[in-house]
Amino acid sequence: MNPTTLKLFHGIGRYGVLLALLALILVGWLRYENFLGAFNVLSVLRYNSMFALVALGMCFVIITGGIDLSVGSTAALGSVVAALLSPYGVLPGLLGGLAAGLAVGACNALIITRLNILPFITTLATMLAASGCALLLAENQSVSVSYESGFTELGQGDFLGFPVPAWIALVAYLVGSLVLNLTSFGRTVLAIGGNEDAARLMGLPATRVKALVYLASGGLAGLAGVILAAQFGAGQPIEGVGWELFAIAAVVVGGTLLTGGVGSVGSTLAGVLLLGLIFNILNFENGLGWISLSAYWQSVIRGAFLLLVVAIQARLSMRAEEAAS
Amino acid sequence: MAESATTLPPAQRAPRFDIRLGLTRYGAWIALAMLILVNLAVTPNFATWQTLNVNLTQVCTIVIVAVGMTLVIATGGIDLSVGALMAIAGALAPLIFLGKLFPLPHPAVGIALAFVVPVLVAAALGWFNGWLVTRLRIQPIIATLVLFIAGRGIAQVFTNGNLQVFNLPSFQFIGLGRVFGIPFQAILMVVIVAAAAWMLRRTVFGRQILAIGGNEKAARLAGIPVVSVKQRVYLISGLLSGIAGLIVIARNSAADANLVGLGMELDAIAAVAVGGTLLTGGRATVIGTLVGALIIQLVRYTLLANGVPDAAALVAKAVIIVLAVWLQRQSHR
Amino acid sequence: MAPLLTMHGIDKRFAGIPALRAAELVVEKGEVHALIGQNGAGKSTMIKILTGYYRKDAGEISFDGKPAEFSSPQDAQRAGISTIYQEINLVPYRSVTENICLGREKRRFGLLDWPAMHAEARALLARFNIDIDVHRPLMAYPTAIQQMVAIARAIGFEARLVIMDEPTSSLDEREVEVLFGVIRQLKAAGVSVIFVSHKLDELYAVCDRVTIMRDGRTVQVAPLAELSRLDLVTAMLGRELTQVLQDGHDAGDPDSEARQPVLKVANLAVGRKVRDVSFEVRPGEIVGLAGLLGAGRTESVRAVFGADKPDAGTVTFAGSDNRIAAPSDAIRAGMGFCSEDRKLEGIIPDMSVRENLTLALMPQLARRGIVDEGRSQEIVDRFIKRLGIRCAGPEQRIRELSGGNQQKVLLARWLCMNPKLLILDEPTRGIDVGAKAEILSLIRELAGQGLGVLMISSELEEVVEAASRIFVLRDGHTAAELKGDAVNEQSVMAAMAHGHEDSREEAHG
Amino acid sequence: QDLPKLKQKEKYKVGFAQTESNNPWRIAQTESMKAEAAKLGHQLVYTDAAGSAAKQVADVNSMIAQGVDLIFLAPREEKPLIPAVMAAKKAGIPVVLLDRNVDQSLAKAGRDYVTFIGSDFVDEGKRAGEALTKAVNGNAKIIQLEGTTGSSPANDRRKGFEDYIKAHPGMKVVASQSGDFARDKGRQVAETLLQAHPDATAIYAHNDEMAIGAIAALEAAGKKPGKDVIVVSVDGTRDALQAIIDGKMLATVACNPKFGPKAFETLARYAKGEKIEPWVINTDRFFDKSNATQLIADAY
Ligand SMILES: Nc1ncnc2c1ncn2[C@@H]1O[C@H](COP(=O)(O)OP(=O)(O)OP(=O)(O)O)[C@@H](O)[C@H]1O
Ligand SMILES: Nc1ncnc2c1ncn2[C@@H]1O[C@H](COP(=O)(O)OP(=O)(O)OP(=O)(O)O)[C@@H](O)[C@H]1O
Ligand SMILES: [Mg+2]
Ligand SMILES: [Mg+2]
Repeated sequence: MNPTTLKLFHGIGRYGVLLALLALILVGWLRYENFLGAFNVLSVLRYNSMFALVALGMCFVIITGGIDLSVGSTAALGSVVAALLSPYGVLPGLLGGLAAGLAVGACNALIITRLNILPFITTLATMLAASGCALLLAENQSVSVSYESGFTELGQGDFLGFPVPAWIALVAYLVGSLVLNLTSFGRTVLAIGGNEDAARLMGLPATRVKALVYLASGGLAGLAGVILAAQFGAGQPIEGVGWELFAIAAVVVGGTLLTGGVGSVGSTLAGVLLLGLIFNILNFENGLGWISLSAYWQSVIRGAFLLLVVAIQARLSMRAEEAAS
Repeated sequence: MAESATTLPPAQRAPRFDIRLGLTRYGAWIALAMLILVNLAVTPNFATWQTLNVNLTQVCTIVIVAVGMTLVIATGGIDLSVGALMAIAGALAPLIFLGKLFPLPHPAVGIALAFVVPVLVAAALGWFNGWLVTRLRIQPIIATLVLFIAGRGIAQVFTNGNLQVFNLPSFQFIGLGRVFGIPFQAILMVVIVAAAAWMLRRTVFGRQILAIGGNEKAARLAGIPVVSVKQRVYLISGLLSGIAGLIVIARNSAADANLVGLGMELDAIAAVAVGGTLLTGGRATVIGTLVGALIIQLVRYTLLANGVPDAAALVAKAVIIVLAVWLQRQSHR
Repeated sequence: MAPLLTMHGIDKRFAGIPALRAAELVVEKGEVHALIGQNGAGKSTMIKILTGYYRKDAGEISFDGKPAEFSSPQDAQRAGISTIYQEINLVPYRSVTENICLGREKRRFGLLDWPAMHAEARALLARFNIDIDVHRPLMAYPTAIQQMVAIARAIGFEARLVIMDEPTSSLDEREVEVLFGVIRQLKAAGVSVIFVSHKLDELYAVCDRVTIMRDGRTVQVAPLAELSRLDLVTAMLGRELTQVLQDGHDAGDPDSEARQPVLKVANLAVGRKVRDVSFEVRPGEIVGLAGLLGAGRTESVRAVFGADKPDAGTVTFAGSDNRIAAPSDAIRAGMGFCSEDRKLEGIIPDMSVRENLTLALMPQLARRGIVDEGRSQEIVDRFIKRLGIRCAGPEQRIRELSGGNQQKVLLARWLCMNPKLLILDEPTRGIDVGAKAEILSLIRELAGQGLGVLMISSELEEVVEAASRIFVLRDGHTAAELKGDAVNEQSVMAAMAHGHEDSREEAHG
Repeated sequence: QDLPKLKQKEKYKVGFAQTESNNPWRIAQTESMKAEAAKLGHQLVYTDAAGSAAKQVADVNSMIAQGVDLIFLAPREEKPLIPAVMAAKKAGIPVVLLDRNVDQSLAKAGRDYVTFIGSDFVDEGKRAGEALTKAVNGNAKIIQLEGTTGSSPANDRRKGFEDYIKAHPGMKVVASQSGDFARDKGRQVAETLLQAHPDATAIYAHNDEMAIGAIAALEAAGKKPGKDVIVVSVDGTRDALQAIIDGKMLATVACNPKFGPKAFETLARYAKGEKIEPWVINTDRFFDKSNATQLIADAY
């Protein structure tokens, strides 16, 4: 890529995803009744907060130039552990799910930094392993959470009229953004993605930071698992399929480069909302009754939409590149 | 000029055999050998022809897809759409030979077209992936994610999600036929592996693939037509996925757009990685991929035949993948 | 007084091949110590062992009187050793400030204090007379600036010892002078410096003592003043090499003036930097392209080679104006281009020397797409011999070669094609004196056989020595064309600084 | 709080939250719902959760937001769909469950949702066990091909079957592995298990697709399905019936996917104010040699 356009590209990435998001909201508002009603908005936020957490971890991982395919099954494992511990109260459930996520993250970190195995294959393996552990712990079934302990408030409750999971995600994004932009940890994350060898020669603690990033991704996935258990009242060992791809797509749509070194936390959130809204819009479209879309057409449309967004982004950045050089 | 060079003392070669080097080169083979030994010891009825037969036929589709994946990965890319392309090819073939798309003048024409058209369509979609990667410069994971999401949907739309059942031995030869008692699909697999391995080592195209994966900018400046090489590689991956799709439906006497090739991308990538190909590109071995796929297949067989519960099997599979890849990576610093 | 650093009996093998054998290095407090040797002698390896990037096989290191064993560059940095590595090792996507301040960020209330860091970056760069926008990503700046940023970063640490591994290979003379000023300041402040360079003049300008390495051994340690250039070279190469220092000013083929140009570039414009560049190269002629850093030389030749798209102008190659839209077109037409950044745009690190060498030749080596291994082997062997490429064998991975030897492989990549025109962007960057002489004489020899050569070099001396004609670029314009007696350092320097409108008229007349 | 009422109207806007549509059974179910809605002139809002219980809850929420009159929900799982049922109730929208129930300790028919229309997976497994036991006189070494690990039909069909054969000491499950409800996977798993357990005399598959795969595996291993090894399964697809007719399969317990008529009949009854029983049983059939030939035309 031409040097001078990097900022531009990045700006447009951020810009593009926001524009697409606004356009989608506008279409929804004009076309469907109750689309912007409080009920729909809040339930979309409540549901997508899980993906937002997972995507936040993915965002950091991708900025270091890595990838984490294990987030989906880590969330499933987290939900099972949280559900098993929920009878003991809110805190044990919360910490349990988090710990399960951190455990998977620690495995990833150790394998990647100590055994020097590429993140793609490492997390592919831990994806299988976490899913296996979830099924073993849950004995192949969904695990009920305790409704008495108040644990479900973490997923189903509201605080100041706003869903609790959405609050959690919001706080996580604020912290994430702060860490990336205003701490040396965040700067090191960016440096590792730009050129890991250089970062190491520059005397940065590259190994430690990389390990921490995978740990954080695991932890956030575990937290998403806690919300999953609380929101649906059950730990679900077979949930989480395809979450990793959703998260990767959201991060990329948000303008972060998969090659690492550049990225933004805020536009990742926009990416999550954008992709999340597509499902919602498709459901509303079905409700109009003009066309009753089969599930098959829905996936074709989702694929086409993803293509459209990334293609527009690619064109914009190419244009910017030409203009700048 | 020539004399001045002789002033440099000849560099010394490593005289002794380096164990770590050996591990790297033969890691996958060692893992495979160990698996076979373990099986001979614990798995009932392992040393039989039928076992070999079962494993060979089961591994074929993974190997065929993984060969294409190896080439894509060698250029520094990845192809998530292989499973979806298998489904498209698999859905298309019966539509053709059952005459649902267009009337057939003669059944033989239908069968011939059913071999050719789906594979070409898959290849064309592979080319489309390559187009997204090279022309629109979309990152490979995302570019192929598009067809990963939409591709199976397209196959389901063709068939409205319905199972297409058939019984057509001449078509099903590709999945069920035998030549001198050897399953035809296994022969096809060997031919594809041999051709790809030879291509990667001995042809200009093979070198170009590796050069692009090794350093794309340098490759371009050395006159390598990066765009067309990459497009061809994705096309090959699509084409091989198409063939694999046909094999799957042929051996099942049914095409199920919902399930053909489901999860194949991960199996193929795992086989490539376990086989010793560098996932970042630039270094690749097709024979390694074959060995990698055999390892994965054998792990699956071992766990199933010994009654390991599915959940535990997942964990075991993960451990074995990590171990196998770790064996490969010993030489790196 | 005890020395600041002692490295004693250092051994290091890579995959069984020795890179260092009982090497020694002693650096006193407050001295500038030169570390020299042929390409592949082990200088960079020695440095990387000191900073803990590689682990040594044997030997002792003591730093500041205490035994020292750094386990990572981070460790070494903490102990007060600040290093500029041979290949620029910074983070291209990140801003200049970040590249300078990473690892010792300024904080306020536990969070990063950006204004203070920008100010610090600006202040450090000001010591080098550099005034740039520190917010922009590093990759937006030319190699020279990046190199200066790397240096600024290194001296920004409160270091006791600053190591510079070929810091000047991508700097021009003005900048080198600035750097020397800073080195003298460091010395005055009691900081020791290890200085690696292949340019002997530079050593005499700043260094106090010298350690000479050959084949992984330390062969001589002495005050620099006691050694002549000839002594240095003899110790480095292990033999007398009279012809190296014997500057012949015979540039190419004397009849070339009469021939039709093989390359004619008129009014070329590319991007923002190159606005109006014209030059030509005749067969058998070595043409130099001179200019200050950032004058647009690289951009011009990249466009000629089809690597970038020109906005305006005509490029006529070999008489036809077949459009050259991509490097593959240019190569097919008989052009070769050795780019200035060998790590990013030259080598394919994981491929063998053989594969790297024959990369561009491959289509020709092949019959119906199948590579002819026999012929490729033969060509590779020939060029390894001819250029004196030091490697364990043609199958060694090129990333394991020393920088200079990598450069030779890249040169061979183009030479083996028998091109009509060879474009060399900084061809001798990082190459030792012996090899440089060999490469230059090889280029001359080839020019004598009718090859046209277009050479960019930041070393004026080298251009003047090799070229029979020089085009001087300034701010994206062709500022002057010099030939015959006008080819001398004074006139080139004058043209670079002020332009030379008359000669320019002449060029187009 | 009471069950929400449904006004009597000519045409309704009805939601149908399907679980997934990746197998013939689900497709037949969806088709039946769509056809019936079209016949009666109702507007059907259809969503597909693609196998995710969480997404199904979100789907139900989007139906609530669109203000449908009633929701037919085919719950992906017993427990995680409770929040969807409760949200609909809170929004005043009655819910009718199809083909799977929700956890009875958390939600009750007649209080939280109108009713459950469907069959009983556990019972299906039990009936398959019964048929097999009878056919082999209580003596068999059985290979079980399970559905997708962790999915409720797999768990229930396994439970029903294993509970039943517990009473028959001659009936032994020698191997039990997942074939993911898929023909290809079922075939591969059967091939492997037959290698490891060549003495197996019966195969119980959790659905017909895997059973058909197992039959192919048997034939490839040189065994005669229906003679050397007896095959039973669940579903009642056309292919399975054909296999029964061909003598390759013993029986299949039908699980009828055609929910449309019953579902909309229940809607009409509820709108009229009738009291609905908590479990509207959708009759399952049982196919074996005796009736397969007559009924194959009806199969999906
Ligand atoms: N990572 C490596 N793997 C294998 N061999 C290596 C590696 N790094 C260096 N070498 C070998 O060690 C020897 C010393 O290399 P080094 O880079 O230290 O030379 P140098 O003196 O810095 O040369 P230059 O002047 O060209 O930079 C060379 O023969 C080189 O091929
Ligand atoms: N399209 C491009 N792709 C990659 N790198 C480029 C491109 N255009 C320019 N560059 C790099 O940007 C840098 C800017 O060039 P620079 O300012 O050094 O000009 P120059 O006149 O070539 O100077 P010099 O050759 O003396 O370094 C160069 O290092 C060049 O290699
Ligand atoms: Mg060096
Ligand atoms: Mg340049």
